[in-house]
Amino acid sequence: MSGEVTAEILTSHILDLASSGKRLDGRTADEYRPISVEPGFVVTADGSALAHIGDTAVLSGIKLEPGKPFPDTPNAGVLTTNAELVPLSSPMFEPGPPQPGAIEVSRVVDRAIRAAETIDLTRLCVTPGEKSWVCYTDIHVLDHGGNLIDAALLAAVTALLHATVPAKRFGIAEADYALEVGHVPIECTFVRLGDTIVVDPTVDEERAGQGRLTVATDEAGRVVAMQKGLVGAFSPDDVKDVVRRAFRHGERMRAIARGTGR
Amino acid sequence: MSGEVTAEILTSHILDLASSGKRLDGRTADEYRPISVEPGFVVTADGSALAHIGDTAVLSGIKLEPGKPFPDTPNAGVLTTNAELVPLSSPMFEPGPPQPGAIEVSRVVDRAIRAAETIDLTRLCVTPGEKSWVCYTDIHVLDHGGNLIDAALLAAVTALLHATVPAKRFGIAEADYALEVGHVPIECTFVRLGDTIVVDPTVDEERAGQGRLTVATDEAGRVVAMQKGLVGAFSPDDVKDVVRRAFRHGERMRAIARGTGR
Amino acid sequence: MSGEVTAEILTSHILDLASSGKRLDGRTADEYRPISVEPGFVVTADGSALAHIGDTAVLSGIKLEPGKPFPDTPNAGVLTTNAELVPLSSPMFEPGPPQPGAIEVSRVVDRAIRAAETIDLTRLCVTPGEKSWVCYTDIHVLDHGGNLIDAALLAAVTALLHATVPAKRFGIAEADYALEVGHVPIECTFVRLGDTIVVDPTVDEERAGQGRLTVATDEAGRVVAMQKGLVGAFSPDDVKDVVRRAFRHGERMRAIARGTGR
Amino acid sequence: MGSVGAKDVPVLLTPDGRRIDGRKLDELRPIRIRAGVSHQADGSAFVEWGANKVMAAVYGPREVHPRHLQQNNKAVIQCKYNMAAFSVDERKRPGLDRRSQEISKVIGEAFDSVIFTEEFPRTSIDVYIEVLQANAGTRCAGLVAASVALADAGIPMVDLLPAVAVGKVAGAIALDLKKEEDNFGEADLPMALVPQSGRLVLLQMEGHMTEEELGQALDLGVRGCRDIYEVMKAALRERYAVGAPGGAA
Amino acid sequence: MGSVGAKDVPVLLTPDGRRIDGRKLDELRPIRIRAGVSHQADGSAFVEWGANKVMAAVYGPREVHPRHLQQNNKAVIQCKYNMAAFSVDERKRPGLDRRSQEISKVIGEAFDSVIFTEEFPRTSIDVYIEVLQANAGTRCAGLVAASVALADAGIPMVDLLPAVAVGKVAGAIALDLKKEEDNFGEADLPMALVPQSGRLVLLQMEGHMTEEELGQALDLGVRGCRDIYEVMKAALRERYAVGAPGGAA
Amino acid sequence: MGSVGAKDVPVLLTPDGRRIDGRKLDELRPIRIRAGVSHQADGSAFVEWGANKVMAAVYGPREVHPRHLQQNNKAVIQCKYNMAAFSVDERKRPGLDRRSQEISKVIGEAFDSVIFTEEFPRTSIDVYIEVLQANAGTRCAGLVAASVALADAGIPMVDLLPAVAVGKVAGAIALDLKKEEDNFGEADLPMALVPQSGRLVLLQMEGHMTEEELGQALDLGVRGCRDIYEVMKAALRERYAVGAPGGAA
Repeated sequence: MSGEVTAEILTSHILDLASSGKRLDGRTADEYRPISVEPGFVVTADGSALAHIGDTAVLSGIKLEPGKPFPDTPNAGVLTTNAELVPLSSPMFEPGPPQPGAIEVSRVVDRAIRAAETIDLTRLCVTPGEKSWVCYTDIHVLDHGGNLIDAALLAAVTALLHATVPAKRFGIAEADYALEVGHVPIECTFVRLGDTIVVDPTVDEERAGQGRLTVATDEAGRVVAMQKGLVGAFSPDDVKDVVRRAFRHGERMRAIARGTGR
Repeated sequence: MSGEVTAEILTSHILDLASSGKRLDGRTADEYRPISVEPGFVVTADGSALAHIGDTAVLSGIKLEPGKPFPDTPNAGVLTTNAELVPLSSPMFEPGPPQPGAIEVSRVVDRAIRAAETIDLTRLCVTPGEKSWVCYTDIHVLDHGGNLIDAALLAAVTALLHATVPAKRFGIAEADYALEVGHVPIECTFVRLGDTIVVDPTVDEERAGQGRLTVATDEAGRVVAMQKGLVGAFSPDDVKDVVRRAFRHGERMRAIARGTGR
Repeated sequence: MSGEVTAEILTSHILDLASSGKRLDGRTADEYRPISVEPGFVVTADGSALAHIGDTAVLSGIKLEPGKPFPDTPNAGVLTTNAELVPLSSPMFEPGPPQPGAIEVSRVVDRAIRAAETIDLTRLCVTPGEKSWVCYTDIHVLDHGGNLIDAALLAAVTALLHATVPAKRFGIAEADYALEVGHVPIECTFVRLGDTIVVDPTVDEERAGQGRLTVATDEAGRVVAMQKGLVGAFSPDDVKDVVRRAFRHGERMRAIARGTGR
Repeated sequence: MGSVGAKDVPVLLTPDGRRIDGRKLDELRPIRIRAGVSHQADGSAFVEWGANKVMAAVYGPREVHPRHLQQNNKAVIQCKYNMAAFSVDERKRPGLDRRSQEISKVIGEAFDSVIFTEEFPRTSIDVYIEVLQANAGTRCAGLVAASVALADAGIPMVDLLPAVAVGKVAGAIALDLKKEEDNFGEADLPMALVPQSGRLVLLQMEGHMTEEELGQALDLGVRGCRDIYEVMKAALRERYAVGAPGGAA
Repeated sequence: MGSVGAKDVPVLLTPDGRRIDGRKLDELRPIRIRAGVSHQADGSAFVEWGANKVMAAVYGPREVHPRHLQQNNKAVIQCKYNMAAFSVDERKRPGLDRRSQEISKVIGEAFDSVIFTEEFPRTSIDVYIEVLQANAGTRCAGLVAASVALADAGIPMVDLLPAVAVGKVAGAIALDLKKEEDNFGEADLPMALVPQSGRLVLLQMEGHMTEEELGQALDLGVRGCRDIYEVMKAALRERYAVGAPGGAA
Repeated sequence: MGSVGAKDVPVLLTPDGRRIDGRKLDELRPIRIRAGVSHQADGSAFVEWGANKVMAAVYGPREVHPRHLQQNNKAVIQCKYNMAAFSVDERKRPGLDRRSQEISKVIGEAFDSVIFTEEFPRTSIDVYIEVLQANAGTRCAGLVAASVALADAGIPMVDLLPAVAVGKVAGAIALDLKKEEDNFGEADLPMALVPQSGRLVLLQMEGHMTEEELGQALDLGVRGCRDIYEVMKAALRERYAVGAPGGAA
């Protein structure tokens, strides 16, 4: 109960600050918190990365296993994305089957990876109609300080960029080899705070926000996924503005994922 | 709470009326509400029908897919009946896995269809022990104004009567063909209101009722299923009386299902 | 609420008694309640036994079915243990999926059977990599008067000792034959009541207890499983003492399982 | 009922009207009931009926769980019918299947029709039935066991609820089918009777019967129920004579 | 979107700018809305939109279930989007899949953005959407049906919520894709508009578009929403004129 | 333990008593503990122990959810041990399996034995353990991480809970098995010690040992726990010296 009151006071404080272009942690509206990735964090995975965006920490692990292609795509491998918003990572998450929030994260990440054609699924086919690689991208949230989607995709693409196909272990080829990765999508998330739209929201900003908008872009200059979430609204002009900003941030974060920038 | 009081008053009013041979909506004890069926309501199904009995609306869709016969019946196809009492259709239904009420509807409908030998399962066999048709009868309640079982079976048999086996689509034959249908079972449901037993109960009558009894008959003059439900009791003579009435109503409703009566 | 008060009074009474070496039902600290087994209780099972330890009654049934060996053990059959703590057996159990208590019972029983090599899994192989027997040990609690683990394993090993492999029924051999059984493990459970450690606790003693310890032994003189449970602690010397006692009780109970003692 | 493509139908009825186990058409299988077999439950019973073994236990009136099912003007009857994995020829996966849920519903409604639930508002009366060995007729055996368990628990009821199934076997109406008769028979009609009023509180049917056969079946079933009623009363008399619980099964 | 290894891509756009069903790029499929079709719900609507058939019903404000979701300062909006097993070509297993759960979430959030929830603290407004026949664009059809159902239920809102998907087909931005266009197209962008403010409360995108195409798509979608808005208002006018509920579907 | 039909058993012990990774029989794998790694939890810790990586977080005392688990005279300890899908060689399907549920139970009971739960009636203390990379001994690593996290959260306890597994490898009793030793060894005996009292609050065993070996194993495990206790205390000292949370993992 008193928690609700505190939250309301904090919300109006955040909105007040935003109306004069400020944020609680001193950032500008278009500034990310510090970003870092640590590939190879988990050696039991075929690829992995721990991504930090400010207080938010997300671990992604890739596993490749031989399986059966879907009947309607006999020449393609299978891509599966799953996000676990485990209760360890936030007081808001509960034990049990995946909540809508976790499902949303996994589906938005999955759409970006598919639309950017990050993995050429036909290259995951071993024997058409018979055997193909199933590529599992698991996302494990460790610390939820806000903006899970961006951190989740950043961890996932970094893990994919460093992943190995365990072809030798499964007796499918003479040697393991690096997973081939195409376009790298990056998701950038924004929330509206009154008339201001800020990037990379904290948990408190997400709670105070009047709508959340995520835009995924790739290096081919394409928007590959979008998702409006939470209570609130954006005008078409807001959306166009946000897309512009997403391209710019995306470029920098892609360099971080590739280990060529920070 | 006040809802409970209202319900109690309504119940005693319904029982009072019944004691002088009357019903809330002016029907006699042995009168159905208006009945209609609309076959082919859903084109994505291999057969479908929307049945109305008064305010009650139930949609049934048939899907036929190739599958494997059960090991102990290698020469037979598989029949599966499933009823969804979705919360859209009544304030009493909750989201989540099927409740006992939904399971009862699907099982009572299923038993009538099986016992009447509506579908000759051996005709659904493609290759003995290897491949057979699985016939899914899905029942989707849209508006629960009482007497779901009768409407559900009426929708289901009408859908079966208009169903096509998609043999061409699945590469099993040169052309699709009409599903062969044998005896058509009809279920008639009654509730006891004091000393009166009324047919085709509304939701309020079901709530006021002192026992519900469903009797399925086919055109071969057989009783093919019965189900007593809810709190209450029937004497053997009540049952015999109800069976007689069920045969009479069944004949008329069967003509409606076949499109030869109303 | 008043139930809690009663429980607290009973707990301190049990602890008081224990401090002077006594128990509510007059037993000594190292004394079991009367033990009996009834093999062949269920004829639909391939082996079965009803075990009583005092008020506690546990029924175990064995079922053997042909199945597929695990890919990593192509020459071995499969052993599965499942305990159902059905709500019929205790006011503490609730309907629904297995609770942690039921899972613990099945896993502790399973570990003892595996470690004692009661069933030589390679003898359950029919065709390497293709077909093997799956041996299901189901444990069904009928009356929970305390000390479920000991009664569950006693019922399970007695059922296994009397089990038949239904090779003829499944067309795998000309005749059914007795299941081969190796070492017979026995579990003995203790609870701490202050400075005293008593064997074979009742429900009230389990509730009053300050830690529960189960030790499984086999006739080869080996400890094959241990499990500390509930709130409380044991010193290493306590453990060593309990192990000694478990060997002694185990010998007697094994004779009961084999039908050579009581 | 009439399994599809079955090859070897056994002879279910001899020319002189004897059934596969030698019974006459209107003859019950042997039935044995023990009340008060559980030390934990408020009431319990164990029934051996032909080759069926069924245990029932009753808890309550007690707090309703989950809470939102609580009713302000009556006790709720919560019934769970469950089969042990090893109770049937082919192992049954543990957990509630659709058949068990339907049976739980109709048995619960049968008891709700005879228990004076209005005496215990805001409480739950929980009825658990465990089928340990099954050979056709388990829902009736479970209902009989549960009815005795409810009486053993001292729950006030209009009357005990004897139950039995009547079937159609090789064209004849027969009482209390056993497994082979059920598998290869033409109809199965389980019912539960309130002896005091002569009314049925459980009635189901699958298979097919003419209107006339159905009338016959109802009358035969009512007679069967009245015989079982006597066995139930005897079991309770024995229970009250003994006093202490007798031990599960 | 772009199914992998698909063999026969149909011609989605003729040289003179006509689509597979003869429509122009900025043309909606036929849409028909009936409000007040359910006798049980507090508000309801049935939408036929191209070959989609979708029904929506609203219950509430009413007690929150499960209770722990209750909020002290506002109503909670609980939305369930569900597809009937037979609504799609390959039978869909009943039960909530991940796609349905995501759609339920974003539609619920869209309505939460326009309903005056603070007027009904501690209650739930339950929005149910059933897709009975699907042919691309079901989430928009469902949202439109639910919006009309909410108005039919008398729930106070900022405005109705028209919705439509814009896509990219054979390189061109096109309004309101049908199934073949969706399967073989390059992008799909569903949106829901608050006509009063001109803002979007639902917006998703999958596939790929350039920044410029996206701008075009947004503008086209907003125009489409405004057309649908008129159909929605007409349906409500008709509903108020008629008075009594019209019968499901 | 002793996987059936395994072909290539590696040499687990050299003639001069060295193990597969060069350790002596009574030697621990390297262990590193960091406290206060989460910004969200009330207490947290990250443990790298050999090739294990485990994170633990503690929330509470807070409201009990689900409510019916609330106890009037004490806090309830709710522990969830979970393995990430990618933490093991063959991908683990997300969700609680039976092994995880058993481990959660025994770890929760271990903490319930040392936390002063009576100080926080009607609350829940929630302990979450996530195994990110597994290499035998994860339940002990998780318990150690959770114990440090509880201290970091300021939960009053009798003492920290060091934990370690002792095993039997090639006939010898060995401390702190790694994966190959666990897979091909003869026994595994995890335990958790209350250093202050010298008593064990977690103790499990699978495999086989003689009575004498078991005694040896207990003594070796207790010594190992005391070494780990020092590492745990050092991690907490470092945590208090630093003050601010250090960032996850």
